[in-house]
Amino acid sequence: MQPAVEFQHISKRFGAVQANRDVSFSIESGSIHGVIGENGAGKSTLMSILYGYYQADSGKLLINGQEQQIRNSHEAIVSGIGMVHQHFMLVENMTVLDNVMLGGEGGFRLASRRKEVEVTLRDICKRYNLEVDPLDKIQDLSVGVQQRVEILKQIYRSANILILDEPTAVLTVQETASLFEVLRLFKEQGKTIILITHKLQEILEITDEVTVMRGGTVVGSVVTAETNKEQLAELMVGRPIETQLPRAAYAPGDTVLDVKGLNLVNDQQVSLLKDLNFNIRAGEIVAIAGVSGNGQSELLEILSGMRLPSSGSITMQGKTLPYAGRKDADGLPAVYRERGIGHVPEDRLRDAVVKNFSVMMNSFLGYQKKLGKTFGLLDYKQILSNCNEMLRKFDVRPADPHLRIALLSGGNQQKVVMAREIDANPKLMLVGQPTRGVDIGTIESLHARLLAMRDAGVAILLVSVELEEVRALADRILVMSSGAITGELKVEEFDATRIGLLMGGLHKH
Amino acid sequence: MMFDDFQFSSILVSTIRNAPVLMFAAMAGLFAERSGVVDLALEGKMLASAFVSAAVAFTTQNPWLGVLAGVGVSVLIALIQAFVSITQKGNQLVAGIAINIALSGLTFVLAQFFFTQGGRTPDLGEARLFDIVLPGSAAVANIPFFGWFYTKLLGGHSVLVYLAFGLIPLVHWVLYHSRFGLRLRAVGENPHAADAAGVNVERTRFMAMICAGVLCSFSGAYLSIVQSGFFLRDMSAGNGYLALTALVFGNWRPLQTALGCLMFGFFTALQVQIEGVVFPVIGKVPGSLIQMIPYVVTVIVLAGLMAKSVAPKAIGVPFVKSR
Amino acid sequence: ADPKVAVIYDAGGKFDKSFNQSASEGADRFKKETKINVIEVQVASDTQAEQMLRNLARKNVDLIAAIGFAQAQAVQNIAKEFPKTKFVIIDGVAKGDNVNSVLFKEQEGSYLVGVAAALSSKSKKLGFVGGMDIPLIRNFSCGYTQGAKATDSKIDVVQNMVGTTTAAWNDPAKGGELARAQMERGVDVIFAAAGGSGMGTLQAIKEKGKLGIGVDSNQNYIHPGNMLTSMVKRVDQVIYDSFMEVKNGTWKGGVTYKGLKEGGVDWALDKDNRSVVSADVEKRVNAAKQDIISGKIKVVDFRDANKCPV
Amino acid sequence: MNQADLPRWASTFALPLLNLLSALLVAAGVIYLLGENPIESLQILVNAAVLDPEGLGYTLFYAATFIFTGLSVSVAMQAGLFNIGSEGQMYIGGLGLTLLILALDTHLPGWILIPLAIASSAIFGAAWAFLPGYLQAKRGSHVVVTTIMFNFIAANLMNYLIILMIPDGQQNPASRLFANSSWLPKLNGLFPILGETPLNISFLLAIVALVIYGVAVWRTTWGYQLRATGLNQHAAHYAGISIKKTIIVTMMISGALAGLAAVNSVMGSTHYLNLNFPAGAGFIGIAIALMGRQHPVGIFLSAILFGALIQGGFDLSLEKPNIPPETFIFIQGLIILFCGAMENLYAPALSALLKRKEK
Ligand SMILES: Nc1ncnc2c1ncn2[C@@H]1O[C@H](COP(=O)(O)OP(=O)(O)OP(=O)(O)O)[C@@H](O)[C@H]1O
Ligand SMILES: Nc1ncnc2c1ncn2[C@@H]1O[C@H](COP(=O)(O)OP(=O)(O)OP(=O)(O)O)[C@@H](O)[C@H]1O
Ligand SMILES: [Mg+2]
Ligand SMILES: [Mg+2]
Repeated sequence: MQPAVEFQHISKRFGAVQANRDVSFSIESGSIHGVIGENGAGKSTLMSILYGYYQADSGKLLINGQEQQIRNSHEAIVSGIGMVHQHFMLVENMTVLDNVMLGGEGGFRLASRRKEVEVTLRDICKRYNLEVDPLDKIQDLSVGVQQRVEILKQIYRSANILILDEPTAVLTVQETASLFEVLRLFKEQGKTIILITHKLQEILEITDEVTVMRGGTVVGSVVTAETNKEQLAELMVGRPIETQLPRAAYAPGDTVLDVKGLNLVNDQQVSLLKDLNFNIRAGEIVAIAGVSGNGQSELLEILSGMRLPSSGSITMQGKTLPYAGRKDADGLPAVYRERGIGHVPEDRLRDAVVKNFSVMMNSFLGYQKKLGKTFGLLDYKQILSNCNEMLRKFDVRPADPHLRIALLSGGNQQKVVMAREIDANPKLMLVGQPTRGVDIGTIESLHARLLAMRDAGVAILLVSVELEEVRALADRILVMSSGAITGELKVEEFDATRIGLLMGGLHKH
Repeated sequence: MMFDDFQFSSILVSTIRNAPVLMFAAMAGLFAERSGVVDLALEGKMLASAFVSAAVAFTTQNPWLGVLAGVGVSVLIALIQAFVSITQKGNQLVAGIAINIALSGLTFVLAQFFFTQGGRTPDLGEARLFDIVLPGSAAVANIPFFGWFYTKLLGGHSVLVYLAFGLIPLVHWVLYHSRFGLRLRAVGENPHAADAAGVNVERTRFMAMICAGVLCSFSGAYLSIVQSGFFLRDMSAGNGYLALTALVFGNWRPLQTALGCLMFGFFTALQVQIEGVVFPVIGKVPGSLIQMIPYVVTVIVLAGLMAKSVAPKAIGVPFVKSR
Repeated sequence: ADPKVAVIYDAGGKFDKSFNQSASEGADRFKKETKINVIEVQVASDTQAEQMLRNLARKNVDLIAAIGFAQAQAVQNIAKEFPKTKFVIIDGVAKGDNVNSVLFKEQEGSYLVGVAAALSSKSKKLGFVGGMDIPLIRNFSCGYTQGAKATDSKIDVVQNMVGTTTAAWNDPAKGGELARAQMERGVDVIFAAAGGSGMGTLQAIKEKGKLGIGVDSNQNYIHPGNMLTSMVKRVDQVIYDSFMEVKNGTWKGGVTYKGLKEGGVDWALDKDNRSVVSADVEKRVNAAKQDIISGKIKVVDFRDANKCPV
Repeated sequence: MNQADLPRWASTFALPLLNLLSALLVAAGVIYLLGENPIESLQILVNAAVLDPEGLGYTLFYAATFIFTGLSVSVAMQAGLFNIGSEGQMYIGGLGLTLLILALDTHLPGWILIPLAIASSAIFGAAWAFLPGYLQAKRGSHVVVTTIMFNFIAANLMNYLIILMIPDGQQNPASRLFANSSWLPKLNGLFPILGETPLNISFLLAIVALVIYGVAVWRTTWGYQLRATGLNQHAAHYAGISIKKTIIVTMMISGALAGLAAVNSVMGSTHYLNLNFPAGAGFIGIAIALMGRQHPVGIFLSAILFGALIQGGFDLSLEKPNIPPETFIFIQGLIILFCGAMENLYAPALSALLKRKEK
């Protein structure tokens, strides 16, 4: 049988970066094909070329055996290619229905078609077991549901070749499982699926074949059934990966953070956080596990001073953190940072970096007032050497302090943020989804950093939806559901099933 | 007492006459801005079409040809603006301001060159657009209230006035119930999503700019061949900026934006009436202070009632397929 | 040898349908009759006025006529710097023996058109549309009101200004809108003293078949049949006379007031408004004119105390 | 394809120059159509604006005002605020210095009066910008709209106030002439070659302001916070920067700079306050900020360019009556369009050309 997609000698360059170099491989029709590789390996670029978003500098694309020029997404769609992007491509202030119709409206007047499409969508949802209301607005939906909308779009358009770029990065275990159900159904229908992910477990679970990329080139294609995690990891990173990182014995010190009776009610009078009580001691990592959207983000925002709680007390090393009497949190994060709180936020592109600043200018964001100055002026020489030091320590690639940070891959941006926060020597470190979208090599090094901090006596609050990560790092685990803590367990008692139930809010302790 | 003597009636009629200039321009801005292109050049397009409409209407002695020519030139400028802001990915604010400045100069130079009347076109005389008299006006003119309502409020306006009001539901429909409107909004909100869905972002924005050009031209034509009967340098007198204000005020939605335009029209009418009136206690308020009213009211309304207006998310950002 | 003469228009420009335009008409007449060239320039700001005055004075221009009060201070500065050059300033006062400051008694001409308006109005409601709210324009409206009220004390005068920036002189749409609003309130005669905006006013008046009054130059020709009259301010005459005086060597400095008596202001009666002005109106307006000239009627100058008596 | 591919000399000098030439080419076409010789016209223009020392003096005089309004718009832009209100703020700044001078010019010597008056213009300008800034920060009211409104309000207010200031017996809606003590020292004392121009120490003040601006924005923590706020408010908030304070303070600084723009013409040239003295300088400031890319050198060069256009165009229209002064308004617009918004027009061609040479 003919391969569904064949890449022949594809090369693509962005300025100084060679994102794809002479990439050639093919994807069997009706198979699920995994693509893995480090951050910046060129996976997304290659897929964007297939989807017509970028044009290859050289090389050929064969779809179902025919050479094809795909100059834009419209042409890709016409060729039966669908893509679910790393960042969702949804218009937030429009309904699911309108998002699905967009680009394939079928006529100038929408009114009559809207009814038809709505019926079709409800039907699809039933068939594929996807829970989505076509009349909901995207901005009101959780990430998981938004993901379903992306899938729904592709089903509606009956894409035959479906590209999924890190679809599971933001999904829970259950959501991932149901996504895979849908993908298997697709495969049964003879559709071809290309899946990019950083989670090797998933590759092994669902793909038929896997292609590994490094530095823009293909370093190998293997049949999934004939490989294992360790081999894939080594192919990817070029060296063996430690799965069990060394850590000192659990010996927590004084209480660093003490949270009592914390509540948050939003403008719509919805209670987002309900009477939270917990503490974190020096030298321990407390992880908050839970399905995203259950209050973890809000908790991190409050503890970092980015948002005001409605009531409750936060005590840091015996002194309360001020928030009372304020109308809003404008400028508050500076006060909290001053008290020794470091923060690696969940949404790094939105909150943690200024995209149009260079890496160097981002290397002190939040600590701008603490910089050494000569005659009241910023000392760029010192900033630069400090930044170079960070880049070196954290192996940021490329290690160019003058590059716009937006041009770094996600994993490398994350390293810069982490480096900056660690460099400030915080007493308490708040870390949200530190390895979302990050390759395993980098995950290893970021985890090692966090553990080293813990061993050095820093109190760490980790928010993660990855149970693997929680297990690898945490000393204690708090499970959150609907804004409340539904359970606490030590890492020795780790039990995925029990945690899953707690995350569903089923067990009260 | 005849209703006609009641001053409020005159304020209402005056409001209806004042609003179309702003309404056309604001709707033009709505198309451009909902598609993600900031349109600071309303003023310039208005001025250009005011000049060309008047010049052509005068030369051919046909107002309709004037309107048509105005549409042509306004669309041409919109296309230049689109080329700069969309194709060249230039700074949209700069492009807008540059176009305004350039046309303020060019319309004068051309008017002077062709007509040598100091940057003015000759009086259009019969070549102006006539006011529509509704059938049976004469018969009902003397019936209290209804006569006024039928002949003055409903009737007695130029075609362009009816067009302006007719545009409100039309624009609403196009924006929310047509394929073009859906693509337009998508492109202005999240062009990357629209692109991924197979919509040609640049083409959609270009089409939006053409719509903006067409609509804005009516604003200029209304100024020169309906309201004034000739073109005069800089006769747009800041109305393009005021229209943008109405657009922000109306949260980039057709109905609310039209309301904003009517509000400006109303306050202008009101201010005309209270100039020179002796108020109890304060006495006569100086004219220059009365002229402030619409602006002060706008600020108060913006600050108080509708604090947060939400602009289309991608507004002002050229679409670049990159990080 | 022929004298070198120049006119400097202010920001309104040569074609402002107001005093600049009137001045240019005077210059044209001088050019045509004497075949002597007149340098004509326009300045956009007070700084440029000074620059241009100095520039021309250096080029040994004999007489420089500066149009508009905005140039008064600049003329005073440059007149001091170039005592041999002669200057005329219109609508403003500048000190110096080599300066002739020409002021018009707009109130007197306006009084006459006020009388004509009061007599011609059926509704007994008159309108006034001014460009900007400045004392000069107030003086027009004040004289107009005095004339109207003196004719019929029950007359109402509604007054509106177009705006507060220089854009107010170029906003015919607003000028027209003000007229329409006034007419809807019953006004049937409107005096437009608003430069280019006034064109919009007169246009609106014509549409409604009411009467308008022009300003500065004789504007009766604009809408014959709908123009009651015009309040002419003979800037053209002053410019023409000044140039001729320089040519003939009779030019003198000082402050000159140009009222009805001096022929500096007047009302206009010609073929275009003949049909509109009845014999009675003509008689009574001319009677008022005689009374003002003879001193029997004193028209208050608004600018004396920044106050209008009526 | 994009500028980053080009060597620095090409993107900072060659491209702007090509764009300027394109604008002039279009302008030349229009001048030709008006029946004049474009080359000769350009010669006259350059002569009058740059080569003639006195003309140069005027060019620099106008540029001084534009530098301040350009800075005013630029500093707001750094914080992501589009201040269209510089015109009104400049107007009110003029009011500030005038009130102070009218009250004190008969009592105080110049060396006290002048600094006080300058400070007063800045304070008034800042105060006028405070409310739009405050409303943006606290109520989210669009600063673009409120500043446009404040321009109108300022014009109305000034119209009302200036009429109250007219001295007895005067026609001109302007204040009385200031006493000599408040007149800014002219620079032609230092450089006699410049002749009788109003060029005064506020030009030097403008240069100082440019330097302070450059240092403050790129070399201080404050500037860093300003730019972070302008580029990403979420990240700025995360970084502990008070967005509201930044917005309000920036708007006030922007207003103060616009207010200072009044010093040049009112205290340096006319020596009285008159109606409409800003004459659009606030709006030209927008063009200058955009064209100069909010960079001190760019602002300086753009301000000089606009000053030269005004001065050269003024002289040219005197010598060539067929070219009305309004032609230069058109040319200004063209230059802004080509240099400010089409910076990439020639980038692909230039980069292709350079590549070919390399091979
Ligand atoms: N538009 C662009 N402009 C400049 N450089 C780019 C652009 N897009 C990608 N790159 C660079 O190209 C390289 C490949 O990026 P790409 O996004 O394809 O990597 P990836 O394998 O998808 O990484 P990740 O796992 O982080 O998603 C990276 O070095 C990236 O910085
Ligand atoms: N990619 C696009 N971006 C913007 N407008 C488009 C695009 N494709 C088509 N249009 C416009 O949509 C209209 C119909 O074109 P076309 O048939 O290609 O669209 P379609 O997506 O196939 O829609 P339909 O479902 O009606 O067939 C035309 O007016 C065309 O200009
Ligand atoms: Mg990727
Ligand atoms: Mg089709």
